[in-house]
Amino acid sequence: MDFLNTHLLTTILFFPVLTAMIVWILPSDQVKAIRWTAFGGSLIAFIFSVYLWMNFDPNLAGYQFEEQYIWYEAIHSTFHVGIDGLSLTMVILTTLLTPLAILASFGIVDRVKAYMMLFLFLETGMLGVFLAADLIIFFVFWEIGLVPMYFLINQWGNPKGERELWGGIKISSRNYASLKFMVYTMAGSLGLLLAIQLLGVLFRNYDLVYLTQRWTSLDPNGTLMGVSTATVKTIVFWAFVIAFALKVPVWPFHTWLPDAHTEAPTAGSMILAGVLLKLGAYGFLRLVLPLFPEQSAQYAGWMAFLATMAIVFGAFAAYGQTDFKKLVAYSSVNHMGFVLLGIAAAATKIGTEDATIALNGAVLQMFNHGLSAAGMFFLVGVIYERTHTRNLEDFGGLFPLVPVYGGILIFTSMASLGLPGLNGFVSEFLVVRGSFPLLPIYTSIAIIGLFFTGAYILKGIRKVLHGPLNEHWAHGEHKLTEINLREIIVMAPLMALMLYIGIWPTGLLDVINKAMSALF
Amino acid sequence: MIPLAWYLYLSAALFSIGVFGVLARRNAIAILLGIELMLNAVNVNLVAFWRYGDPTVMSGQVFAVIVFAVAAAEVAVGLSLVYSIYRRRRTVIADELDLMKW
Amino acid sequence: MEASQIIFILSAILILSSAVLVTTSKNLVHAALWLISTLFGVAILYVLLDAGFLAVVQVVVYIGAIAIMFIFAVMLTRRELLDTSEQINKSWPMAAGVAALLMVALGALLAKWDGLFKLPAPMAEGVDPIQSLGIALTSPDLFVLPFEVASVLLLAALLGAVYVAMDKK
Amino acid sequence: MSIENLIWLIPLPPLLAFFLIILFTNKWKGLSHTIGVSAAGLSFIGSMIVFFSAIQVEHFGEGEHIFASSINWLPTGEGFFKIGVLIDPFSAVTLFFVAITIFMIFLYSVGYQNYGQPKGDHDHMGLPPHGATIVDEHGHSHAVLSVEPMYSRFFAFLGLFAFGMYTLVVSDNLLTLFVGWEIMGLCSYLLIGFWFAKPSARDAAIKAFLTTRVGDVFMLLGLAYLYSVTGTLNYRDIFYNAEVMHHLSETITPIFGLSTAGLIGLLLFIGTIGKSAQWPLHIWLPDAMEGPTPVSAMIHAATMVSAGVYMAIRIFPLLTAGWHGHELTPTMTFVAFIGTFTAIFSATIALAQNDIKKVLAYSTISQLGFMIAAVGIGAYVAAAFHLITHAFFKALLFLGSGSVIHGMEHGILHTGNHSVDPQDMKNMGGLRKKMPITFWTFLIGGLALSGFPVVTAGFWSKDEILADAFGHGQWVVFITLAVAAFMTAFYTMRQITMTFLGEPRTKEAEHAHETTWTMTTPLVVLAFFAVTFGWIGVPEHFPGLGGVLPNWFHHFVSGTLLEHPESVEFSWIPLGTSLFVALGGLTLGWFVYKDYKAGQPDPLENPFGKLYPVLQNKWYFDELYSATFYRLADWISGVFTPFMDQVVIDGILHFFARSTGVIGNTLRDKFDKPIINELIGDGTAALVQKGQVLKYLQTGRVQSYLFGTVSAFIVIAALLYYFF
Repeated sequence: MDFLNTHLLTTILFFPVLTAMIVWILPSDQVKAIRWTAFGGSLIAFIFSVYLWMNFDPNLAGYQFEEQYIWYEAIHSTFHVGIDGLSLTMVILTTLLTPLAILASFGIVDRVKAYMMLFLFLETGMLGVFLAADLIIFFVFWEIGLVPMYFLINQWGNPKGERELWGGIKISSRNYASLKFMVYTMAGSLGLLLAIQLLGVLFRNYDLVYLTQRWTSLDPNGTLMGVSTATVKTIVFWAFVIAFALKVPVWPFHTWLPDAHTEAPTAGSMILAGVLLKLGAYGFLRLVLPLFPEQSAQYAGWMAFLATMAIVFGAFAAYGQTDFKKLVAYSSVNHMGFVLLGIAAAATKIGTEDATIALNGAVLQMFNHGLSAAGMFFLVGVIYERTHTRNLEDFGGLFPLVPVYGGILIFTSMASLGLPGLNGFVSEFLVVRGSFPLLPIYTSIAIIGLFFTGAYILKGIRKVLHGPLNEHWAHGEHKLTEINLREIIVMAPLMALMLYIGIWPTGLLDVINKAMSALF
Repeated sequence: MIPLAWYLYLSAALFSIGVFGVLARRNAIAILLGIELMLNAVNVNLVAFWRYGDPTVMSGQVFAVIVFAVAAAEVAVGLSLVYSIYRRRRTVIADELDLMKW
Repeated sequence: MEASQIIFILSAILILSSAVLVTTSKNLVHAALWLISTLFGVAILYVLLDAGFLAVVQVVVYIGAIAIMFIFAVMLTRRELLDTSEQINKSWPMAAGVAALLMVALGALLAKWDGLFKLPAPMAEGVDPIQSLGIALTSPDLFVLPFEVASVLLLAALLGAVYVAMDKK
Repeated sequence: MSIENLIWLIPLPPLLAFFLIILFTNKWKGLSHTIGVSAAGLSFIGSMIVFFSAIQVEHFGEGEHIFASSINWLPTGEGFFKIGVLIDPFSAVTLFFVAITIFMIFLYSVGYQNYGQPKGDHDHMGLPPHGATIVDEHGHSHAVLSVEPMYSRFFAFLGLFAFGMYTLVVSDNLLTLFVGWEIMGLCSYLLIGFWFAKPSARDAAIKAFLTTRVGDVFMLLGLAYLYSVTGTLNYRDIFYNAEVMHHLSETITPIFGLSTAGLIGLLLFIGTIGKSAQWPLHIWLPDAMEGPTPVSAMIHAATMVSAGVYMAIRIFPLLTAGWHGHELTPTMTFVAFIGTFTAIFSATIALAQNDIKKVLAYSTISQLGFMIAAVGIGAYVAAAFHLITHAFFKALLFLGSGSVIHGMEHGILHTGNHSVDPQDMKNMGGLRKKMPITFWTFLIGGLALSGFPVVTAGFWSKDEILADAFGHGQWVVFITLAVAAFMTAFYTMRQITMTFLGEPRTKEAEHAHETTWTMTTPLVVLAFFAVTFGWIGVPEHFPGLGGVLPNWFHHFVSGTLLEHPESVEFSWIPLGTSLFVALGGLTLGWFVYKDYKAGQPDPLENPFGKLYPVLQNKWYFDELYSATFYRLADWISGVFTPFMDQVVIDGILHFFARSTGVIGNTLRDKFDKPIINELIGDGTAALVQKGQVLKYLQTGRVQSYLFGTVSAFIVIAALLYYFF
């Protein structure tokens, strides 16, 4: 136990890799053993993070459970990991969703071993970003998370579908989607890496706490390498913002998202929406706001504009889809817009009560969207697995055939819609409450998006569950089967959390609130 | 009293003979015999240095013991490889086992 | 000439002549038997060096097990028990040259070292080398890890040997 | 147990019932309704205890004389957002009627959903039951009503609904009110779309949810605004706090020059417009009649839509901030206009409807308009009074109409002619003999709705609104409402006459049948309140009766706020007006429709001329919205956004991809191939030749490699030794 207490973060961080190694030595044809090992390993990582949650003291400011090891002395980078209320929330989300996603992918039969190993590496990559307290480590894990996702989409994605590009070139859509995802993110990473290097070169150190202190206390009228500090800061600020905005994704950088989601396997979409999108928002909270308070305040209006566009157009686009999965994918754009709106609003006046409320809302919205988006993608996957179609026009009136599935779908949809009593409402309210006094116009426009959130959610339910029964699914070989026990087990913890956070968000919010108060 | 030099020269000679055996014999088993000679030469060296250095520090002897273990392992695997090759190719002549040439 | 020096010279002659025969005798069974003789000579050296335990191990493990295994292997891989074909390859002069060169080089190297004619220190009173060896091999501060690794190596070799030599139909 | 703890518990039994039924007892119909009804009963008992404790407290509502308790909920920086329960006079009386009506709905639903009847022959989940065939001991087969296939689910939804309503009533702040508000929104969606396989029901459900959501998003904005200005959403901390209210009404916002209070009030009031189906967001309520007939209809008449008015009364201080009893503030003018216009507007539509439930639906909108208008002219006690009396008699009317429809369905099953619409009043007539209990209770409800003088509750409450309008000098409101009240009396009588009086116009009506006790008991109970509840609010100066009974309601409810409104001076003009419109409307209605025969055109068609189809088509509002808002939304989502994403953004992206490809290909074709390859050549041929020779070093023999190794070792060691 002593070892565990002193090395808890690295244990959580590398447990998935260890599990992946065990999976690696299992024979490829022992599919069952591979699945259960991967599931068990990620579950143990979750148990560790629950233990972390229990031992975490929200009242302390700054990092806890810190570990620091010599890593890359030549450039003064150390392997420094630590956790505060913000990263704790995200770590819990990641370690919770990964076992569920693995359980959700028990239906995968093709190259199970490679699939599971990629998944576990993905978990480590994501956890690393949340735990890193050193910029180089942050960047390394940021990129590590990218690779498995690329292969998951590219190899296990929807095998059907072709996409015609310019000049009649045709490529399979999963290739297109994965490449788009990769290129988009790499484009952002480029600026991110350069910006990180600039900081590192300036201060001969990559430690986040140290850097924040030094960087923010620079003389604003001085010069850096012959250029005025303010200009340098602005450039670095935008490098960070674009990298994270691509990942969130913020309008107009969002077009990779629907493609990637539609082509990814179900569990891939769950993780993509549930955790990967949070990396961008986390970057804003962890790096952009603390490092660039003045620039953030200066450009908050632009960020809020983009966020509002994401909310409004995300909602409209979702409403216009006929593909169930694309509808849910666009809903992510819409929901993540609220996260960015909260962040932008908070940036205008960091440290005020309104800003703290907006940030609380934004972080909680990140967590909530993780739950509901993962749930929605899974449910889309459940029905896709049975019908092999995602076209909303092909469904209709399925509720009598699958009452349990229908109930779960309505429940999850309502959480996504932001029904009071379920989790989405609390965070959306906090964002709106925090943002309104700071950015009244943008908040008011964003509210219109909230209305259309309702519209597209109901459209989904209407087309799938309600209306006259499509007889095609009622009889014979196409007969739609009810959601099975394993799938219910995937949904059960998500639904329980949605309800719990909706009714009693105090516990989680308390941690977030204290972290936000301490951080800003 | 025997000076250290005797042991060292003896072991050098034994080692060289072993090298010759390894390089010159055609039979794979004989090559392994040569290796055994070399290993023994090393062991003599180790033990001699132990005795003529500080006999309270047991590293020399421990090394020798480990060389025993390595020798045993090497012989076991080596001979089984030889046997396995023999079963397939009906030969143990090293020169004939040249599938890996250009 | 002390008695120990005489014993040393006798055993050195035994070792070297048997070793030469190991590398040259046409009959492999003979070569293996000559190996035993070499090993026996080395065991005598161990006694002279006050390493009794190693001497015993040399006899028991090397002669009793390894050398016997060679004889088995030789017999398993012979089409006729008396193979009269050439046992030394054509490029043996070059091999001999290299071996001689190596001997010269080692000799030259040794000749330049000052500690060459050092005499052994007397064994400390009340210290049992066998006991010390045992402690050294099992103490966590000393060599228990290499010792355990060696045992794993032996196990792996055992499995590997069985696997490689197994007749897979 | 203290009263405060009891209040916390009131909303819980229905919620528990919801989860129990959904998760466990879904298969057992009897068990499910037992759980549902007893949960409603428990909440009912709790509410009654709270209500009667409240009315025994002297000066209830003033200062600390309330029941309140709260806990921390959302951490907000340094502090906490608290949620809690509060019973003040207004919520006490609301709790009273809510508890009774909800309990009655639960009981009524047992009968309405045909508990105890056999399973239908062709019934499917998601469609109304079609009836079953049974064979009696003589070998005759009968068509009888069949039980609802989703019977248990219905009670679960009702439970959740009750939870939402109770939460809304007992909460002490606008946020939990909003929670209850939205949960009811969900339930109305689920209940209107209960028979989701019918496209009309499905679309009506979505329409209801989205239309009310228009109001809700503005309300949410108002909540955020109010919360950020005052730092709290607690009723007592804002509305019962003169300092806060003063601050709110003194600060001016840039929008239309409204005060902060006025603007927030307006935003919140838009929520009311949505929820209480006021013009222009009224369109969802008539469609909501697609739900299981009486129950969801009555929810949308008696309880849920009341929530909008409930909130309008709650935020009364905001709406009237800066008002000193004379000139209406801009916000109040807006509220009064919406209410008054809605009252008359939907009354005109109700004149021309033939569906028994649609008439009631429009009358509901109209009556809610009365209440909103009362709030708008500053008479919130009158609004609260009408809210409660209306809840009782409108619940009664809806349940009565459900009973009528049930009776008609019985007749349809008897004749087997399924083309007859059981809800169309043209097919009815003469039902008073077939369904006496339903008739008498419906008559009481109808008279209460029309404001039949003195005996019915509706008279007293409507009279109070008219008196207030008159007393405050709001002539436009007064006259418009009087005309609306006249129409109300007229169409109510039209409905009663067409349904119950005269002779049966179809065979089905002849074979209609009185319904079971679970349905008629609620009718009787509600009829009792529809009469007696008015007697607790008789104005003090009313000729003859005034002062005999104290005006208890006014006294009690005016304790809700800091300033106690004075009762208006008595005047004969409003009293005379209300007597005239009620009696005149009723009489005219009876005369016009008493001789209505099957197959005739409606007697109003001729005098109204071209206006009649306009009324029948609800002034074409649905069509107007389809042509504007829906099409705009469809265009943005279906044309504009895809264009934006796929053509503009992806276009830029593909342009970059293409350019990269072009640059790469150009470099290869124009530089690599002609220049590098030609000038420098492959450079590999020589390497290949040397490799051909050198490859013989690779003998494949172990010993030659070893030989090389040892030789190299010796040479390197020697070199190292001698040179370094």
